[in-house]
Amino acid sequence: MADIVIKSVAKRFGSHTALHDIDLTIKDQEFMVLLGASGCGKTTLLRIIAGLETLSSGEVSIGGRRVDHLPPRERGIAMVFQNYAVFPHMTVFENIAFGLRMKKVSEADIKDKVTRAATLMHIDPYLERYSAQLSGGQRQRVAVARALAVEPSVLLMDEPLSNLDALLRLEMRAELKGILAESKTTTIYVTHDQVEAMSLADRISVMNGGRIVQAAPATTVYANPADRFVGGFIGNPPMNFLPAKRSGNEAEVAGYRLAAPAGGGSLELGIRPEDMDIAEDGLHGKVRVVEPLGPHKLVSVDVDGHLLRAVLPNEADVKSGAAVALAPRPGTVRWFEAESGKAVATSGVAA
Amino acid sequence: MADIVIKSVAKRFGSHTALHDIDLTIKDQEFMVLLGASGCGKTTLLRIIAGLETLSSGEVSIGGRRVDHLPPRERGIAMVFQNYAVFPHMTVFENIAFGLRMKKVSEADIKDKVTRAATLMHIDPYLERYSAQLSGGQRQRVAVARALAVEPSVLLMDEPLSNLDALLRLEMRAELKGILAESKTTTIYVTHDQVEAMSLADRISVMNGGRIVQAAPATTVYANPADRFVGGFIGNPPMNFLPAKRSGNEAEVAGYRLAAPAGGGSLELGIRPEDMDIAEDGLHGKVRVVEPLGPHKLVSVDVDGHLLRAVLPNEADVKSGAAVALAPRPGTVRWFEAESGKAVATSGVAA
Amino acid sequence: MSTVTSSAGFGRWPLRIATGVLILWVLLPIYLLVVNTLDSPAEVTAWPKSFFPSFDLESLSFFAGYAGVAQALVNSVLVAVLTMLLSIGLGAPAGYALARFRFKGQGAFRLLVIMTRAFPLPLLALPLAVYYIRFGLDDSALGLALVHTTLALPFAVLITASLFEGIPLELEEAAWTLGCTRLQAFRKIVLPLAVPGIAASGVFAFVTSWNEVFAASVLTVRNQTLTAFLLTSIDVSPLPLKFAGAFVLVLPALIFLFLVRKYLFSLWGISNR
Amino acid sequence: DDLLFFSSQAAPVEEAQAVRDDVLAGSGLSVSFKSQDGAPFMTRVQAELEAGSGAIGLLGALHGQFASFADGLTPISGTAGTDTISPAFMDLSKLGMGEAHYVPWMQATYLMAANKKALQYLPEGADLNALTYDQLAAWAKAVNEATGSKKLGFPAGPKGLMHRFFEGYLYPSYTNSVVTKFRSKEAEDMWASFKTLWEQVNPAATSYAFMQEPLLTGDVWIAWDHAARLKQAFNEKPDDFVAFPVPAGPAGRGNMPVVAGLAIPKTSPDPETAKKLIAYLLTPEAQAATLKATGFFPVVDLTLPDDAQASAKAFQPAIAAQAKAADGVNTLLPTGLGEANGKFNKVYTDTFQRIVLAGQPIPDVLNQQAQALAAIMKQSGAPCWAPDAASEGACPVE
Amino acid sequence: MNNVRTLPYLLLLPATAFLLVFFLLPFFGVAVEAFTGPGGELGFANFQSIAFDWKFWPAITNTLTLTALVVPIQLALALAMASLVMSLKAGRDVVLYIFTIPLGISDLAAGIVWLAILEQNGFLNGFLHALGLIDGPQNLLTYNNLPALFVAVVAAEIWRATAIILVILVAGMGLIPKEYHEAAEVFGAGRWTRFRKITLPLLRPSLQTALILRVILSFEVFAVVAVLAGSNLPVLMGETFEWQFNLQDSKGAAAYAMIVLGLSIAFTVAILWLLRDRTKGETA
Ligand SMILES: Nc1ncnc2c1ncn2[C@@H]1O[C@H](COP(=O)(O)OP(=O)(O)OP(=O)(O)O)[C@@H](O)[C@H]1O
Ligand SMILES: Nc1ncnc2c1ncn2[C@@H]1O[C@H](COP(=O)(O)OP(=O)(O)OP(=O)(O)O)[C@@H](O)[C@H]1O
Ligand SMILES: [Mg+2]
Ligand SMILES: [Mg+2]
Repeated sequence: MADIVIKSVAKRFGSHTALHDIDLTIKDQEFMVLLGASGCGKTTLLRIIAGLETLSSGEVSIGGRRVDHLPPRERGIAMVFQNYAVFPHMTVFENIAFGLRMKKVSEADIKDKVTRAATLMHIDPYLERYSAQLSGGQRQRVAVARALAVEPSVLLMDEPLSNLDALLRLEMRAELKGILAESKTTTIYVTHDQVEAMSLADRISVMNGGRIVQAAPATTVYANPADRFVGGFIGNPPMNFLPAKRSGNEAEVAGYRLAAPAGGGSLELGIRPEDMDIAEDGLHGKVRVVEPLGPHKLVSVDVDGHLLRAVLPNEADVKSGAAVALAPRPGTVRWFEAESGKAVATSGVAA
Repeated sequence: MADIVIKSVAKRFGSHTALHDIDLTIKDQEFMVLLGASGCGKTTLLRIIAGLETLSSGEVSIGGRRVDHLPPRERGIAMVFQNYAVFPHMTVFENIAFGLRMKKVSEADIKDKVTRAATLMHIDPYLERYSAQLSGGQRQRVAVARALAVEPSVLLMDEPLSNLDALLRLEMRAELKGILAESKTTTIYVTHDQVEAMSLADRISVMNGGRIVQAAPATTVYANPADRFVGGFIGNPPMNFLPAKRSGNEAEVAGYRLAAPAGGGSLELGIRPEDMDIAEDGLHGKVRVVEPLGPHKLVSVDVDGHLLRAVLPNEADVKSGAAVALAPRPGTVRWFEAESGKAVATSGVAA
Repeated sequence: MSTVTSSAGFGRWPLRIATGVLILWVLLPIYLLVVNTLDSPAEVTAWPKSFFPSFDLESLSFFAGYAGVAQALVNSVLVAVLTMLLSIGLGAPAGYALARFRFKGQGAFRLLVIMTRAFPLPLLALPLAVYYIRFGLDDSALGLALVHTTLALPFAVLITASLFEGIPLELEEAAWTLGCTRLQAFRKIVLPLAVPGIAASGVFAFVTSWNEVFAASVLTVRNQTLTAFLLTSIDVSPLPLKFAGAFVLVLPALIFLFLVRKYLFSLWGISNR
Repeated sequence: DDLLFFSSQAAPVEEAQAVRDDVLAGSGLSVSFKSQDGAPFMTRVQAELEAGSGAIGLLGALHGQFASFADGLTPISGTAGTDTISPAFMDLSKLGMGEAHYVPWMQATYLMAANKKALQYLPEGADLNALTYDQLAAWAKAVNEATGSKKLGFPAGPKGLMHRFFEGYLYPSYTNSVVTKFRSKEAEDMWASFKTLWEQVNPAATSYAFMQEPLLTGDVWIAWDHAARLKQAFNEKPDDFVAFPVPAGPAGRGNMPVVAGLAIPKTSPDPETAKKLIAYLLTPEAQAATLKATGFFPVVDLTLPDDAQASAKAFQPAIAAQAKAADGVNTLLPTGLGEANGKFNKVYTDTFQRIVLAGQPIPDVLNQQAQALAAIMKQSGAPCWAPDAASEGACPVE
Repeated sequence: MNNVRTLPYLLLLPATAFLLVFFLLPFFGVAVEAFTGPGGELGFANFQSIAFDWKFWPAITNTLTLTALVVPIQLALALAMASLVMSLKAGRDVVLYIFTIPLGISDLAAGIVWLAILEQNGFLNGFLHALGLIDGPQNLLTYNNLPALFVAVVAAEIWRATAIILVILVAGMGLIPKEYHEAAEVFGAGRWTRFRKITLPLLRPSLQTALILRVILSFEVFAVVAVLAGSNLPVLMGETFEWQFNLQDSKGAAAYAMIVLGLSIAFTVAILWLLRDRTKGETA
């Protein structure tokens, strides 16, 4: 059992508050991905869980045991540091073996486990090298291998694959997911790669300015963002937001009428770029830029002075400067309160 | 004029050869993206251009002038280091101002330019902080701002946005592209993010094992990879490869017949995951895994014992374990020599 | 940044006790020196000794009135500061070369440095004094500082070399790409980061010069340093004056140490990424 | 420039200051007095002589120190004021050459001092002014038994003058010789009895430089040392201590006066002023002031001034008794040894350390050290000096 | 880069030129003298003559013994002090200052201070007396109590000269990025293990320097020994002085100096080898 319970944790650096009152529970064996803008406090949160940073207030428990006064080594965790922290005076082998030696694993087992972790991370050819002789991505993989090798009950990873090429990343990601599921490790994984987040996460926690704004399964976060921030943050390109004029059960957006939730206050419409098709009627606008995205193209449209981005098939017939109408696919429209930015519940799907 | 000409450059680290005989020309004001697997020599190449690493052999010229014996400062370059190298004893402001001070820019101009670069990188609130008080992504942005501020004629960037979240990255990328075009900077940009590569690059150079395998515009690299490696490396998920049996002008792949280039030797078929549709006839196989990818789903199909990945719309009706047939869209099939991996010219489009 | 919380509850006390014990170990002898200095001559030789000074200033005031003490103090400071500047100025570049380059002759240079420090200086005093008299360097602060620099330079070279090794090359490289010459990068990046090491070698140079007796008493006659002035004769002086003299000598050095103490700490933990 | 008067004497800070304030101030000359301890002093002088030019105008040093750079000194016979100096001293100042090379400046001798508390333990029949070494031993033993600690002291530390004790006091007292009878039967007996005596010596003696300190602290109650190195005890606690003549051995009461002199190095920038200063320093007023400042006695006849220091008053009778003792064996400072002076001293201290401290067998040590001594004498070619009978050529070691 | 080959030499030039003039030149004269016998013949006559002296071997063994006793203790103590200082949060510059105070004290003065403590009626005896442990002054520093003399010298040396190592180590520790400690901590290393596996190896350059300098200085130990142990503990440097100034035999002194030098170099080479950098592979 290695569930992690974080209760009203706050962290201040002098006058700057990096974490506000965080409440978060990560279930045993769960794979939790932490997403958030640069500087929002992800690393700080990991470091607090690891015991590398003192809490300003709050509690942290792992496996039902209060740990906020335990040193890192007694918390049963391993961590991949954002900046690797590969020991420069040890070979790759010794780096990976480090945690195992601390656990007094037998020499034979160490050899075994190190080789396995290194092979998994494709760094087995470099076992005798020192960190200074490795490329950035190779160093990063050493850091991951070192954390995997100890088979911790809780694994904290801070952007562990950020310096790897897409192909390798895809592979590593799959292997990580497999091995961590197998070893029943509770994982917190910081990434800025949303595809990675989606494909790895049991749940995603989205952080914003030192707060957790949504913690839910990937599809929920994607399809039903809890607020504008999440919608705007997740998805690449992000969700589009357009101001709506409400009138009863309907709302009008740039001259286009849609069904809308009842209630007061002004609304904003949220629509993902890939949820629109070219149609006769829809959100009318003028195409500004067309960018190739490999399999698709990204079209930026000026709708009533607001930027609307759509991902369209390569075949779609759009030209810079031309007029276009984009119709949301059914069920893909989300509504947000204009003031608070909070999502408004639609058609039974709660945020 | 700041074109960069690299002539048969090689670099050996002891017995390990990091770069083999690189030939590459980057045109004045071109935005060249360097792509390649982790450890393939990207950083090494940048460092050689910057003058931080001695050549084992070859020549480097910038703006028509041999520079391989010039110290870095006389090459008119600026560089963003893969691991930032933000000066720990200077504030963010001083870090960004550093290059300007070296150029004896007036104090007023420095303030101006630093503020502009910092604002561009969204780190203007942190100008008085020291590196130790910044998050990883913030540090990275300081490194970028520092390089931008000097307005170099050649800018070398080693994964400059790797630690930023998608949203910020998107924004930074656009701003970078704009500002670099405006200032007519010749840029070499290392990234492992292919979307970034595609959207930024005038041309992409793909490296593999210390060699440059293809240097061409993004669409060419994507659509007509020079060899299997490029096809497999670029695209996420990558191009699928399936062995083909040639018979005259046709080839048979897992029972499916397609037109094929004439000639001897065995062939392999290459097809991008997003270039297939579910159809009656096509590559027949059994669905193994279906993974959600936000707007799409990634379907892994077992075709005759080979893995075939397809990106299908979320609505597509595929279930794990079911049989499926995937038909390549017209004109999307590429052919490769099975032995050498080299692309075979098809329908007039040369690699 | 803060480290482990656990030490707050548990590990803190042993730490404090250890600090206390070590402080006592260092300060007690100094305190006793002060007691002896501030005791009257009779009390210095009394049995059993009191552990508290009687604040008798007789011995101290002797030095205050001792002809030439002030001038000697000035000379000492001058020589020590010159020594410090010379040894850092000559030593830091050499230390940098040792730390950053692999080149032929490195071993030979290291050997030369070690030899300089390992060779008993008093034997060189005679030949040096002969040169000095011939070349007019005799009896000058600079001349003495040059000799003291031979003592301090090895420290400066080796200490700075070992610290430069700990400063990531990459920071320098970044500076180069931003338009620095090697010298500028050294001055603006390496030097500030190596301040503790530079300070350490400065401290050594200063106290080495400050405390050096032999060369000082041979190479200066009129412009003697405080140490040469007091220390050569101190061990043949009466006990109370011995203590007071030792104290008079120690005091300026302690003030100097106090002034430079904060430079001995690196203010920024270097992190690579 | 003022005249630089460079001296190995009056090195203790207080003495140097007193020389400046009380002696030199009256000269009317502009003099800068610098005192420097032995090793740097010698090095400095040698350097100036070797370089052929220098800053030092006038030298003040011990006879033995002048001996090691006699070549560098200006012959000085006929300097004003020397006529009042005892011919024995003037003879010494020739440094084995035909002409005087320095002017005797001040003299001193070694004597005994005791804490008055020790007097009650004097063995019966012992006269403090005519002690023998056996009585000294008995006395020290009695003190030891009474107080439980060894309270006899000698300056046997690295900076102490212990070698003079052997050269000027112990050997003459037992063998009536310094060099020739170095390994005689008498010498063996002497060492044996000294070894016994040493059992009463405070074991810290091997660190003592100046006996005035252990006397003042009470670590030592009975001590032998140079007068100048005893005086502080008397000045500080005049009522606690008595001074008395050195003991006598079977051959008499050895006694070695010490002389310090003034010399003008050949490199002196201003020999004329130096000569004037010498003349001044030999005046009775200057000599009296010097006594007060340094504890060294004048080389000219003089009655003690009334304001003389307590130590001077205490020492004078003891010194006089010592000098005029019926059984006195007057011993000269080693002469003619030149640079071998130090090695000569080392023979005696080594012998002492080996026999007494390290407990090595007396005859073996004496044999070995005698060879060393003979080699030194042969190398320097120094003829015998009192109390050894004059020799043709190098003084022989029997 | 074109000047990379010459640059190191340029950097070394001032220091080398300086040492050439102010050390090597006079040194050369002394070295020649060491190997020139009394009659002007080349050879080892001077070494024979000093080796013949009965204090020669004691001087060597005493010097080596003192070094062997003092340096390891100092190293351990300095490491402990440095770690302590680094782990302090408040007031660490004050504590560091206090720890470095002995640095400002010359060896002779240090000897005097310790003599005042250890001598017969010194503070230690006074303290023991005040506690009622002894009746009167006990003499500790006597020629017939060699172990006590050693202990006294070792204590004084440790007190006096640990700060030298400390300051070098503190400066070195300041350069170790804290993330390595954090990583080690996360992977289960306790304080001691972190110290052994992270601090020590990363401190290697500073340790090397501190050790070399300290060993060399320890071979030159003299004044403290002279004050505390008088003539009972001959040491190499003391004998060098003795021969040069008291015995007026500069050839013998030169020979002693060459021995000090030889020992220093031998130990330096050994330390360099023991603490060599193993992480630098074959780089360009
Ligand atoms: N000093 C060195 N000694 C030996 N090999 C080295 C050294 N520096 C780099 N290498 C090797 O050279 C190859 C190229 O390294 P480089 O840093 O250029 O890779 P990269 O393409 O930047 O990789 P990444 O994307 O992981 O940063 C790597 O395999 C690396 O292990
Ligand atoms: N020592 C410090 N002093 C002051 N502010 C700090 C300190 N350390 C971190 N911060 C601030 O706290 C905030 C959170 O930092 P943290 O490193 O947790 O961000 P992050 O979410 O990991 O960002 P990134 O994705 O860029 O790594 C940042 O705004 C950062 O500037
Ligand atoms: Mg972070
Ligand atoms: Mg790289």
